[in-house]
Amino acid sequence: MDRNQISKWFKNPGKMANKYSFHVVYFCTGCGIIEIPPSITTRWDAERFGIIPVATPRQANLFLITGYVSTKTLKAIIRTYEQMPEPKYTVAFGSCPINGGMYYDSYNTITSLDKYIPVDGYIAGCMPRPEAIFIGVTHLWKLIDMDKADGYKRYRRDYKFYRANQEQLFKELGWPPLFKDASL
Amino acid sequence: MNEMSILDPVLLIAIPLGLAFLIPLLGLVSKKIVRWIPVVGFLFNGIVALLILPHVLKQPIIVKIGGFVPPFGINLYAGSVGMLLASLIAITGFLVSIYAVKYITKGAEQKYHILFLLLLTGATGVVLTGDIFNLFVFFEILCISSYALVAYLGTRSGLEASIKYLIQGSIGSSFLLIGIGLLYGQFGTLNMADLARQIVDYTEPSVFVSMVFMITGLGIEAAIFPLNAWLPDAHSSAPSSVSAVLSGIAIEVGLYAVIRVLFTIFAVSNFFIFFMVLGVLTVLIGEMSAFAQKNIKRMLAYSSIGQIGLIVFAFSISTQLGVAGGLFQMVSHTLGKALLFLCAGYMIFRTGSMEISSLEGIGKKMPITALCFTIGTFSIVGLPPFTGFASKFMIIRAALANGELLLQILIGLVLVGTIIEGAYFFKIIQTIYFKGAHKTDNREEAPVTALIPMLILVSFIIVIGMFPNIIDKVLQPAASELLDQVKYIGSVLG
Amino acid sequence: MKILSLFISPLLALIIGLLFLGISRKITAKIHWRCGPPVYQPLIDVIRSFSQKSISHGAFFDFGIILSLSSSVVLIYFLPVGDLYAMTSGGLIAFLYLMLLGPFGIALSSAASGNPNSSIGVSRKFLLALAYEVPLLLVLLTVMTHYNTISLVEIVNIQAGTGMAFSSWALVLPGIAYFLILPAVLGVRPFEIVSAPQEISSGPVAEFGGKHLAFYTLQHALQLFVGLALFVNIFLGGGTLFGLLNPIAGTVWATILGIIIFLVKMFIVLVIELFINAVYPRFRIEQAMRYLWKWPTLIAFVGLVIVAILN
Amino acid sequence: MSLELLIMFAFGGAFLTYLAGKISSKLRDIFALLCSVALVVIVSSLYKVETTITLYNGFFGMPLSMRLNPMAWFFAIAIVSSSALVVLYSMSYMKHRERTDYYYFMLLLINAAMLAIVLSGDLVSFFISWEIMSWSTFLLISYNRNAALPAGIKYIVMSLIGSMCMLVGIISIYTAFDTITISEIVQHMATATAGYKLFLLIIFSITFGIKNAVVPLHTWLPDAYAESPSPFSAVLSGMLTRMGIFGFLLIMFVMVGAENSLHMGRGFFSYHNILAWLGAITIVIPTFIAMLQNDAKKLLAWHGIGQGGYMIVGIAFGTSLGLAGGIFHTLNHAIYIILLFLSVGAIEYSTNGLRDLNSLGGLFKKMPIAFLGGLLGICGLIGIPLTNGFVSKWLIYKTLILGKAPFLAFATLLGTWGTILSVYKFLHNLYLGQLPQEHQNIKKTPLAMQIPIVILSLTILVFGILPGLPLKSINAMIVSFGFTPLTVSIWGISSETGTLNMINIFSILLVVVAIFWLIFQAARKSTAVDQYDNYAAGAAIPKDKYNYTVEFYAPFYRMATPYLRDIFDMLYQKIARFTEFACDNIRKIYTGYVSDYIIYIILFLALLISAQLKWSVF
Repeated sequence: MDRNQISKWFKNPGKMANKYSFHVVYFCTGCGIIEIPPSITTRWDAERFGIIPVATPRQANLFLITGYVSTKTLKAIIRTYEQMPEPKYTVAFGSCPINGGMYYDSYNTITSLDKYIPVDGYIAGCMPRPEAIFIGVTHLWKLIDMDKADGYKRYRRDYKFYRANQEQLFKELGWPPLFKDASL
Repeated sequence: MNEMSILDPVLLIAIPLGLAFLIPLLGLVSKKIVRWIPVVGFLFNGIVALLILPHVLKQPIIVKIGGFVPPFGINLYAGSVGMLLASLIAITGFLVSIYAVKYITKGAEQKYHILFLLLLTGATGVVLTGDIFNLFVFFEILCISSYALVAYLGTRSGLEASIKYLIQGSIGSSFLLIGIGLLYGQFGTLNMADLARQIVDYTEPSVFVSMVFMITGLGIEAAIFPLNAWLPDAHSSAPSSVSAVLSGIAIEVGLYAVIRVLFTIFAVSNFFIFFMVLGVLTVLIGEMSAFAQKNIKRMLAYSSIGQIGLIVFAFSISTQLGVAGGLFQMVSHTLGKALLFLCAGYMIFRTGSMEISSLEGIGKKMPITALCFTIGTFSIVGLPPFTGFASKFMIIRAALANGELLLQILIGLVLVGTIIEGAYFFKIIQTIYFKGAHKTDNREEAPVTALIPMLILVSFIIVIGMFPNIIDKVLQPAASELLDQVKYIGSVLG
Repeated sequence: MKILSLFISPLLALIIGLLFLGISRKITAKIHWRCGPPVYQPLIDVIRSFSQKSISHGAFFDFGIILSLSSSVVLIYFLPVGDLYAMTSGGLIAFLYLMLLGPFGIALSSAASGNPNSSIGVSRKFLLALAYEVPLLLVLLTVMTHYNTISLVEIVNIQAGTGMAFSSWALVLPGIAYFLILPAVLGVRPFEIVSAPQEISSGPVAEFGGKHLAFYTLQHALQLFVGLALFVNIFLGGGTLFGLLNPIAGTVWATILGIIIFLVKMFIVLVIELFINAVYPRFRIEQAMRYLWKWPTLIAFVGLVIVAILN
Repeated sequence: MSLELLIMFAFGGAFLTYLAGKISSKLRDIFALLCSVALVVIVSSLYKVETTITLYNGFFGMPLSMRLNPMAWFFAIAIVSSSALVVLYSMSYMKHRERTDYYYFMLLLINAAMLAIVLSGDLVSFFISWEIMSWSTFLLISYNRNAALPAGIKYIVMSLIGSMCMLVGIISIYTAFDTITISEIVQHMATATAGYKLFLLIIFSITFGIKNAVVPLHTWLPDAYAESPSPFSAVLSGMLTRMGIFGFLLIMFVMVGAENSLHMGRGFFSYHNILAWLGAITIVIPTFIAMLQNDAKKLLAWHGIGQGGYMIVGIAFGTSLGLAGGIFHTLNHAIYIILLFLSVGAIEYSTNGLRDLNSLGGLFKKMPIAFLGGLLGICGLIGIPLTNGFVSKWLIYKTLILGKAPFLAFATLLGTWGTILSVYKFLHNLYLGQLPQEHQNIKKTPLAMQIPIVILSLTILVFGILPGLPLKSINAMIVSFGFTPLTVSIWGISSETGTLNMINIFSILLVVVAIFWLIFQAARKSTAVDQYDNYAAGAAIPKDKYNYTVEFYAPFYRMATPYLRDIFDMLYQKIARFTEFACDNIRKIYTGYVSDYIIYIILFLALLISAQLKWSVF
């Protein structure tokens, strides 16, 4: 750690800790999940960056959506995202969450994830290699440093927009709105 | 002796007997009066008996009928035992006859009252007489009137029970008569004191045989196992007021006769171990049979067998304490069982069935009767602070006083019997109070004439149970009278 | 010393506990042929958790976890770390009971969250506790009976004279038994049944996030510290170097040296435990119970019988 | 205040309450409460008074007397105060039930009888009060009908067996020493042989063992506790069952005397050691059986048995430390088990009689006071430090460990760990977890039910933090038994072999909790969410189905259920069935045919005569 780092630590320990301790909820929606085990085990060892998988969204601060998102899974994704404590970051993995990828014309796959939840970063590719995850993570570090990884803030700000999109898709969501006083 | 003329024990026999024969005459005048005649008679008897009682504690009163001196004349021996039981009979008779005023409304009322009076006359006679043949006569009065009363309701079961009772009772009577005959043939006297004086060795076969005959004969009425088979039928088929008297008085009197014969006439000692075992057997068999009953009156009847067993056991200890305990148990059984039968009578009357299961919810319908019944069961089981406890306490004390192993084992078995008894009585209590509908709209309490005797019995049970010293004062002289043959002979024959 | 230790002990325990957590992650990684996180990673995790916004299922959800952490800190006061201890009241029995309060607080807190995964986790925690308490109680009773005292400090002091408990052959078997159940006491693999992330989503802590999670992590660190320190105290003679420290006894340096020796002993035990837990998969709860009730219990029981006969 | 007045007040109050109920139920409630509060006042005014009075000589000339000494006072105050709380609680709980007059009458009668037991100065009045207590308890156990009826019969039959044993014991004492006054018996006891003392100990132990539910004699308890009305279950478990402990103290340390009863037999096979081991078994097995229960009250009932074991172990071990522990545990147990039953009762009240652990849950938000009671109650039951149960258990453990009885200590400790499991299940399944929808709008706990719960909760804490308060009066008791007193201070025990300072632990825990609470508050504020915002792998949670209560310790059940059966209960059931069978067959002696009967008569006669003529038996 250089001096710069240490001063950053003292200035905003929460932000720094968030950077170096990504507790990840892997949302194993598609083929992308195949790339996750190598990344967290011996070969690439994500733990050296402080990245470890956790089991519940309550403990996580990074949400990794690995692959295409069907309508049915989207509901779970929204729920999981809403249950994560702030600050929280979303990274979509692979092409599918960006624009539907090879499922661009599927009747039950959504084409762009960020209509429903805010996405802080995309790791493009079909499939991206595990290395790409680490590149993505270092990018996310930079974004956090610059306060640009503000998905959760956008979600709070534009909650009505997201909720409207969600309800348009699902009609009945099964849980009450997360923010009651959100303005469009 | 002007004072004594009112307090003449003869009156105890004469008044009910006279009233019994007066009833048909009075019945011509008014039917209502008839019902009250036994009440009046036994009220008088009760007062007289209780007035005499303190006198006899110190010195027994010997009434020489016709002025003939015993052993030549017939005499009444109003000792403490006799008067204790006579007052008990009078009081119970009084209470039961109050009960019967409203209870006995169907059938030949007059005859009921006559027989009732006769039954208790016989009972009083048995406990007061000093003459063995006289005892037989009174005994027959008692038995015959009870055969008739058992059949009073005229139902099929009543008649059947009555016939059974009659057959066994007659066998008993004949045995008794044979025994008395044998004795008379041998010793030429019928006076008990005189007999007692002459019988030196009861092991002599002729004496022994007559004793056995007498015991068997009396034992049938006393309901000692295995001679008690008539009892469940008879007691359960009779009207409840009669059952109360049969259970409360008749078998007690029978037992008294057995004890009197054993203690006073034959003065046996090594016979008692046999009786002890018999008593315990009676307890166990009575209680165990009662346990399986579904008919409340049969259950009470079997419980009477158990109680008789306990009394037999107590007497057979044949110590001052044991005999006193036995007498006390007699008293508490009379009070308790009479109470139970009286209560059961109206419960059955209201529900129209003798099945225990039909008593469900009766605690709501007839709260006071049910409460009295509960107290009666507690007393019979021997729970403090009721009489049953005090008497049982005394018996256990007597059993443990000697330190004999046999007695200790037997008392253990008796207590097992008590536990069984507790189990079935408590089941009935649960049925009465805690089964059936939660709410009943109509309270159908027993009439006042029934409640009064019940409540009086309850108060006796509680008062004697809490202050057993009251009755202990009578029990101790009574026990010593039974045990002290020499004194008996001396006081009669001078 | 007592007043001082009131402040030092919990800090020391927290730091060492977190450090040990980090070290164990590092060593496990090394055994797995990985690089592993920096040793201060748990600290970062705690800070991150604190910085995050948590959710609360009511006052009781909060209270339970506070109680859990606080009672663990109180527990530290009872533990002699070298010469450093604040309380002796109640002795080892009170200590055993206070050890209960930590899991109990978490149990209350997590059950208040209304998550069945938490409930399952708690159920497993208590079952596991029952399973390892049987041998643990036997072991502790053996020690208490052997030294005829219920005071933890006295046990340590007696050992200070004789080296360590293992030098008394009667305590060898209990020591082995304790060592066998130590992973279960610490709640690490192969006894990681309680939190089992893959099965029941971290079990009791399924609903914990933010500061709740931070508190839980701290509590976990303290539990690790307590588990190791208890073993060191009871069987390895606490903060003494087998009776060799006597010359400088009484000075501050002796105390500091004692603490260091104590920590070194703890570290050695930890590393040995890590070799076990890094290579084993997780037991199922029945397997764990069967194992704990079989060999460790048997050994501990034999130990207790021996000690009971000797006395 | 004299003792006659006290006892007349107790019994008379019961009767008058019943009569008052005939006038108006409100009057009765107030009267019952006044009576029980007045009893508390009277008994507490008798603190440190030692008197003996003779009631009357009416019972066969035996003087029935009453005496007040530290032991009697200790139990008396516990009885009357628990009774007052329970009466207060009943005012709301029993409001809409049938036969409330009867209920109050029996409740007060039982309390009067218990009071009479502890105050009785001789064995006969002891027995009379004991029996009044037994049958009135039977009447109240049966109160709930249906399942309560067999429970009542079971209770009364076992109780009768016990009473009969005691009666035999009492009468044998009377026969041997010619006195029933306890103080005189004590003097005569010196002359008795060791065998006789052992006989007394055993025969009384059966009685008191049945009442205190020591393991082979415990089978009446679970049903009786579970089926009685909850406030009465509280009395039953809190004080009534512990009359057995009073009895054990009376026979072991007063009548036979400590120096005799603790040296009866040799080595392992000595009376007190076997009793202690029975106590240990009583702790372990019922506590584990409790884990299998799905009925809240039955679970508590099994714990009632188990906790009784601690008291037995404590007093049977017979050192002043253990004795103090056992007696103190009696008091503590009374406090927390009453609290727990009242807490369950509050749930029963609110949910119309539900106490099934599988169908409740999440009630802590709806019934905070009852939950508080439940929580502190189970903490006391486990013996979590700072609750009263800890101190007494600590005393017992310490006695056992320092008394070189590690295996007994192991049994007691193991019992505690079993306790944790089952009571946590109790708390979790009733109060924690998800609240079912049907209980979203349950009845509120009335004030009259909350007050006793709060008072008892506070008592648990106060006695846990300042155990010296009750220990002082316990000290007086054990001194009267001839033991050396403990060095008790207000906060605990100070002795040469390890001190216990609860206020120390309390203050440190308080400070630490305060610090962490501040830290907790200083960190980012958390969002309050409801129970439906819960992790369910991303799904919206299925209402009413998202709860883990059934088979809470499933793996353990699978392992242990075959071994955790109440074999004694089965044995007794078998005996009872056999007895019934025997009774049914004995009855058949009376065949109903006169010919048979006549044969009986003739046989009887023939047997007698031939036996005499042939062998001259008589």
